[in-house]
Amino acid sequence: MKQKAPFIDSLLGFTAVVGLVALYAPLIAVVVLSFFQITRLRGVIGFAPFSLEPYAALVANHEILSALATSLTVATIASLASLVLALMFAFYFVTARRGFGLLMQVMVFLPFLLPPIITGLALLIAFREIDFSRGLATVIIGHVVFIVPVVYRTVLVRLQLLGRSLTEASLDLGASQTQTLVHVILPQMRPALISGLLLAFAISFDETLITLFVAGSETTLPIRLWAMMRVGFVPEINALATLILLFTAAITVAIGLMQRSQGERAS
Amino acid sequence: MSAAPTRSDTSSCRRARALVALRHALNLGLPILFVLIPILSFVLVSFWTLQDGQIVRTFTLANYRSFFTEGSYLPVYLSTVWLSLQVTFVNVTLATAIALFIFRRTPRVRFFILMSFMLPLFMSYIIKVYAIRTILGQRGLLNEGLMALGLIDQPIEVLLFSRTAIFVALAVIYLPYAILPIYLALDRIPANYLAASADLGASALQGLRHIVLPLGRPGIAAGAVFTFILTFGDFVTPQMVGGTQGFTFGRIVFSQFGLALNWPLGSALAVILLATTLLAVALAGLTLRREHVR
Amino acid sequence: MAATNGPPPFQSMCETTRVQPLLHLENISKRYGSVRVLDGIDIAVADNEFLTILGPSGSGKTTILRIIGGFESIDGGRLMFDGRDLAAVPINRRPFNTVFQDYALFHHMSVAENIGYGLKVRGRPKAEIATRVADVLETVGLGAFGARYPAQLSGGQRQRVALARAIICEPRMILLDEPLSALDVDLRAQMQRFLKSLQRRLGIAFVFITHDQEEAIALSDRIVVVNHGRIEQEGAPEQLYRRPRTPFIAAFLGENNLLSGVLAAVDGQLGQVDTAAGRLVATADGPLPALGQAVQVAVRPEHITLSPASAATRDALTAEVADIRFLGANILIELTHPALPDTVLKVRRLADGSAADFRTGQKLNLSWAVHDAALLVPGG
Amino acid sequence: MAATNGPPPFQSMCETTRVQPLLHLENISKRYGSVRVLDGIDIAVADNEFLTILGPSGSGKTTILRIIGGFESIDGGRLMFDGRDLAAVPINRRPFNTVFQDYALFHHMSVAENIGYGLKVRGRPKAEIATRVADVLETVGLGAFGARYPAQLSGGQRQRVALARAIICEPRMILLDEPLSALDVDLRAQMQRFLKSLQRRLGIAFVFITHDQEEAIALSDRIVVVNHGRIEQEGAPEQLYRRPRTPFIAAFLGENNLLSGVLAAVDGQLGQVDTAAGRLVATADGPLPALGQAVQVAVRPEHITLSPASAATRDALTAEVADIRFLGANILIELTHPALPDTVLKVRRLADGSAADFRTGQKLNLSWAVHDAALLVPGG
Amino acid sequence: GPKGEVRLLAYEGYADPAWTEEFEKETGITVKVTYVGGVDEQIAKMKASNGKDYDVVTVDTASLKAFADQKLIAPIDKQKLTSAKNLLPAFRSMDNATFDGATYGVPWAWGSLGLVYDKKTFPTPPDSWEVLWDPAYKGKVISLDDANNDINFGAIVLGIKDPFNLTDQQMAEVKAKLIALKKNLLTYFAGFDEGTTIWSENNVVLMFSMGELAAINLQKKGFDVGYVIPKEGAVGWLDNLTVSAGTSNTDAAYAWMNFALQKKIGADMAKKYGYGATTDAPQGMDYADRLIWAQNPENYTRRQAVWNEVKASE
Ligand SMILES: Nc1ncnc2c1ncn2[C@@H]1O[C@H](COP(=O)(O)OP(=O)(O)OP(=O)(O)O)[C@@H](O)[C@H]1O
Ligand SMILES: Nc1ncnc2c1ncn2[C@@H]1O[C@H](COP(=O)(O)OP(=O)(O)OP(=O)(O)O)[C@@H](O)[C@H]1O
Ligand SMILES: NCCCCNCCCN
Ligand SMILES: [Mg+2]
Ligand SMILES: [Mg+2]
Repeated sequence: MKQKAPFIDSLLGFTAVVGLVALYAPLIAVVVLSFFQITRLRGVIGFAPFSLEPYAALVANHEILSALATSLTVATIASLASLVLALMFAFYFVTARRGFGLLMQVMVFLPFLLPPIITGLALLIAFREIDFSRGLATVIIGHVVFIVPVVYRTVLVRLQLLGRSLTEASLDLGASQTQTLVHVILPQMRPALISGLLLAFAISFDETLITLFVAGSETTLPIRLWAMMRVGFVPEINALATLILLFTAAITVAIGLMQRSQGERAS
Repeated sequence: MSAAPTRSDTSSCRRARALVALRHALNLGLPILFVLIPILSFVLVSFWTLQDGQIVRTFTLANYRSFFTEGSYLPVYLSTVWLSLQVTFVNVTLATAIALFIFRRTPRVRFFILMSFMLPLFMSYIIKVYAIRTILGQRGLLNEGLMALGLIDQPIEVLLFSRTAIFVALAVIYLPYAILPIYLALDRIPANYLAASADLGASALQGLRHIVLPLGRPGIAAGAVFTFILTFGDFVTPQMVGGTQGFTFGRIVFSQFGLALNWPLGSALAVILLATTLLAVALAGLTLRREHVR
Repeated sequence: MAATNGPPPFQSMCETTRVQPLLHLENISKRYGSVRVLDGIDIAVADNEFLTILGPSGSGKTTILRIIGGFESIDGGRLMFDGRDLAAVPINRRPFNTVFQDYALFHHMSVAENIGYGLKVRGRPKAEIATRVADVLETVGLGAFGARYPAQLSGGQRQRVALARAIICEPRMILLDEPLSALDVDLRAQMQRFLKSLQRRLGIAFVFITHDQEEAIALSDRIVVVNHGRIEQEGAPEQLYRRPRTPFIAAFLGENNLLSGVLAAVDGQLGQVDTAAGRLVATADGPLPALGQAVQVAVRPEHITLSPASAATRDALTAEVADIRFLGANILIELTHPALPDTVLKVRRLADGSAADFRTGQKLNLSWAVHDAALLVPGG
Repeated sequence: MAATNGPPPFQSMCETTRVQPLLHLENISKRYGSVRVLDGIDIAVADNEFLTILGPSGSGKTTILRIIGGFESIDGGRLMFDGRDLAAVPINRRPFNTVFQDYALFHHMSVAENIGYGLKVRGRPKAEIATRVADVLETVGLGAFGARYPAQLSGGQRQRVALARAIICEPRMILLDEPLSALDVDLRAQMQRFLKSLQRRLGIAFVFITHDQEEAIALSDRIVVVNHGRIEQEGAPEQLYRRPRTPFIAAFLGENNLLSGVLAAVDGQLGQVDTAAGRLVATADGPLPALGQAVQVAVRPEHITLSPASAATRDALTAEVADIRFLGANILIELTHPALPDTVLKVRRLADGSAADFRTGQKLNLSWAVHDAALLVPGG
Repeated sequence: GPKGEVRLLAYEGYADPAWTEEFEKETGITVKVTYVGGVDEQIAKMKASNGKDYDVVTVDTASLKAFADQKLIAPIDKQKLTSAKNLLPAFRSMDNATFDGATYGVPWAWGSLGLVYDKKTFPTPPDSWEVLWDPAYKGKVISLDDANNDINFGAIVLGIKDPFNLTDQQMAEVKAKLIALKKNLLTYFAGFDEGTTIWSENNVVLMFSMGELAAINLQKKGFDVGYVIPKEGAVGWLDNLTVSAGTSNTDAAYAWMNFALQKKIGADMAKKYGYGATTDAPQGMDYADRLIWAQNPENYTRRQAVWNEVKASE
């Protein structure tokens, strides 16, 4: 049922189109520029003919590729670790005494309620005070601290929605706590786990402001991009950004289709 | 309740107790170690001072005093708060309209529309800011395009390096963060509510006002908080597109940790930043107080 | 009461209401994709009438109600209210209200705000809303609950709020979609009584949906039985119960003993049916089928008389008591007949001590009045 | 059947089962915070018994079941199974299984996987699981449904899966928490029959929870009625129905006419009660209260005989027919008595044509056998 | 040779992939580069671990003392610096990098913060920085954003003799001058690329630049621009290779420095990035004598505060 409201709908539609145009303009610019580089002959704007040069250059640019590799490593480890921690915290919240649970929750949420600069600085100062040298580990810790709240939230909502009854049914049928976790709870939470993981990965992959503080000699992709502002953005950046965008779009569509078919089966 | 415990009972009892202790240690210990202590340690630093380039570890409120009395801190702080509030207001309004737009589509296409609004999050933030600048410049793609089309004959100059530009850039970058929570809140509205509202004589607009928006309020509040926090803390975007207007509070905080090496003052300013965002969270929480959950 | 004051059996109420129906669904059909869910539905609702649409799950009841309410479009037919075509009337302008199955109470509004919503969106002044809400709250027996929120009410109380919300704008008709199915047994009985008395007090039409035949019988002036998107039969409760026209109706409304056989001879409205247990006489309600056709004889458990097996009477079956089930106010005697291996014959008695003599294993004669045996045509 | 083969009325089944109960709840009590929700609950369940715990909403039924299942701790008392204290036995080691009210089917597993789960976690080989699942699917009549997912089943089918899952490990007892309350009327009747026959076939004990007294009566060997966390009365269904000890039981199981009065005279188990409508004689089941005390007389609607008002008999009331309600198999005649303004007297008759003579407005004499009038002490 | 890893904290252009690959092949030492955008960031990174994260750090002469005072870098062991012989005579003394008898840095690359101008607007190169303040060019001027160098710049424009040790009075004058400039600016920029990108996408005609590279890049893009050191002079900067106080592989650090100080590397850097090399006479950079070589300023903290006030001013 949808109540007809042509005026409201056209207003909302207009806003949505404006929103989409605004959101996609930078993306489209990047994609287009990855194929047609801008030229400015004596200040006059123009476009070079279609070329895949930036893509070829990207394949040869070991610096960027190694930064990309670091970013992928960090994002993979950080998102998996965040998932495990978020699960642990969520179980704690639903089972431990309320006071303890709330205390944990406030602390876990804090970094997400703070501008990243604060989290970055806090970790920077703390690592320095305990003389913990910075490296991949500190970057991952920084990311995990920032990501866990997001994943925790997703996982907790799902866990609370699950209620006790499936767990109790499993125990009642003779399963141990571990069997219950593996066979019942985790599978039931799969959509939440997947979306939590993706979100975590995406945030970590693009995290700049915390990483800036906690990265030692490690260079993630955003940090590399940040440094490039000093001397020059090479065209292969546009190529890389385009590839990442295509990749994430494909994953999104795949997940959408997967969840839809699951939803049809499960609801 | 049962008879005297046997030996195996006590040892398994001990193991169970150890497990419980471990659980508390992990669940409370990790956040304390990696969140609480870092934040507290920099709150602590904010009460120290810098003298002759060296940190003096005695308690003082001097840094906080500086914030209120010295030079530019307070005005910049206030103008940054104001800027963030403006972006928050505009973005939440836009995001609410967009979330409503998605909400009024048929269920099977909603996910994809929502995702198309989320996809821009996956492109690097720095690349996006760069691209925005390429578009908005005096000889940027937008001006050149409009001139090529003959729509204007002079480039529009305020597009970039102005408060307007900061506004537009922050709005574009953070819009998805507001859309998501608002849409998720709308998505939880039972389908029947709108049918009931219409049945009782309400127009679509009245249904929107009395049912959809009130029930979307938690999402709207969450979207507002996210937007405020992210824009308030962002010190890169304003600098890159704001021209001489792009000096924000985050930038001041950041500058204390560079050559100025004034960590204590930087920490104090950061604590003020922190307090502001916590205040925003608390205010949002307060507006939800009256919420009646089902 | 319908049972005593209603129109005489054998005459369809449709005749009466067609004169000036309040609401008239004319030959409505509806498809979802390629599936036809409603097919030629024709229902007339009279002013003040308590009309029930009864049918099994998936038969299309909710779809009918949603079409009336305007929540669903139609693919054929017409919808008239008070002589006016409703096609162009949007939901919020239709002059009747709905009580939803899950109540659809607005959880962010208090009870009073929920009830006053219809007036508020019509722009009535606050003072008027307050008085009328207070009135309606009294009507549904929730005087003191205005300030509460739906989450703070029990199921039955929520039900009343939904009702109050639907009647406050004084519609000439309200639509109710299985409003009682979420309530537990005791509450349901209580709310049934309340609904019925409310309808009488308000003097407006109720279009009520249920799949519970007991509920339908207890409440309705008239019942329309829907099956597979078509109207199977309609009439006063007693008429449907006593004079089912199809085996479906016979089995769906109350319990029945259905015996299959072949029509062997005809005498006026009476038919002689050869069943595995012998020849039975049954009364047809309408034209009789051809001789030799497969038919069924339906006899209600409460219409069967039991007597010691020695007595030999016409139309009597001899069967053995298999089980005696105590149901509280009634006792159900289940009997088996050697020639009917798949059938349990059921006989109902009041648990007033009169059935105390029966014992399992006992052989008894079953008999009934000829007019209590209905001759039905399967699939007819 | 309980009604015919069960122990004679007036003798508690407890005597029988206390010899060797399968499950014994001894003096269980339970608090939530400062609220005491169970108080001295003592229930013995015999092998093979169909025991129902019946009570109104909030009376503590689920809490009892959850305590047996191990999902809830107790604050006092003991829980014995087969002579063994269950205190130290964790949920997954308890030798019985539960059918949850909302089924709690794992929706990410197929029907077969759901049913086989108990065997899988016990590490049984795949082949064995497959055969046993197939067997149990046959038992519950879902042979062809193994590969489906719960979402693709109807309510009744889900119910069967939950049952199958609970019985596959061959427990000596299963616990069922209102398993039928989510089903619609027809399905419920069908599943009641199925449950009862299943219990007989398996020969295991069923502890069944419901708030539906009709269901309890139809299914149980024995009913324990719980109210406000205490046991109000227990016994075979017919015994409880016929011999309620308190007004609560009298009103909760089936319909009753309750007339208040004062005990005026006593003669053996018979008491003479002065009510607003005159002096009535009733039979007490247990010690009689003191003279002059407030008591109630309970008479079942089906135990009342109606006769033309001219005949004057002992214990007869004269009342006027207010309404005749057709209920399908039964007819309910509602009468009013000038001295009992707040009471509607109900009389139940089989709808077999014998009540066809009654008319609203008619004056009738009500009479009943003395042993059908129960003398009850309010709050007793 | 020494094996392991050398970690560089460097500006863009100081660790070209061609060099690092050659170095890795030659020595077997892996190179790991962390790029920074400015001194602020650099000192923040060093300070956070007292240098433990890096082995070789490029520090400009003006900041060397701050690094040394904070004990973030270690004195150079000249014995190990076998390539020092490649340095031009002017740089060989390393006096600028020497405090209390210890030398902390080896000169490696130099440049100036000159004026970039649009040749169409200015057929003859502007001869004074004052052109930036000319209201005729309001909104067409951009300036580097760097607390220390902006103040140096302001002092130079005002003709202050010692731009690195300003009195309060002088500081106030500089601040006022910079605030006045701000009113004429389109924007500040933070790096080479930012400067040239902003130039190419907007109608800019004058830039207080980050160096020669700005002009070179613009010319490459087809802009007709010139680079000039106006009559007041300009800040000259000199970046030094230094050894981190926290290094865990001193040998690798020296191996990199010796490798980097080869003439062919310097030439390659000059060609690719337009920096002046310290191992070869720079072509076209004939104004070294007019540069005012940056020195350690009187008080960084104060300069940062002043600069913040400039940027915060209305
Ligand atoms: N949106 C839909 N799309 C496709 N089929 C539908 C849709 N809604 C209902 N149906 C189908 O139409 C038929 C009638 O549905 P309807 O809800 O009217 O039944 P009902 O009689 O109200 O059943 P119940 O007693 O279970 O509520 C069903 O077979 C149902 O599956
Ligand atoms: N976790 C709890 N905390 C506090 N009170 C509780 C809790 N669980 C149950 N109660 C209370 O205990 C009492 C008994 O609850 P229980 O669920 O056993 O009732 P029930 O007889 O099963 O009712 P129903 O028929 O409604 O299911 C109720 O008053 C309930 O409010
Ligand atoms: N792709 C994940 C979103 C990254 C968000 N970056 C936010 C920067 C905050 N200032
Ligand atoms: Mg329906
Ligand atoms: Mg319960």
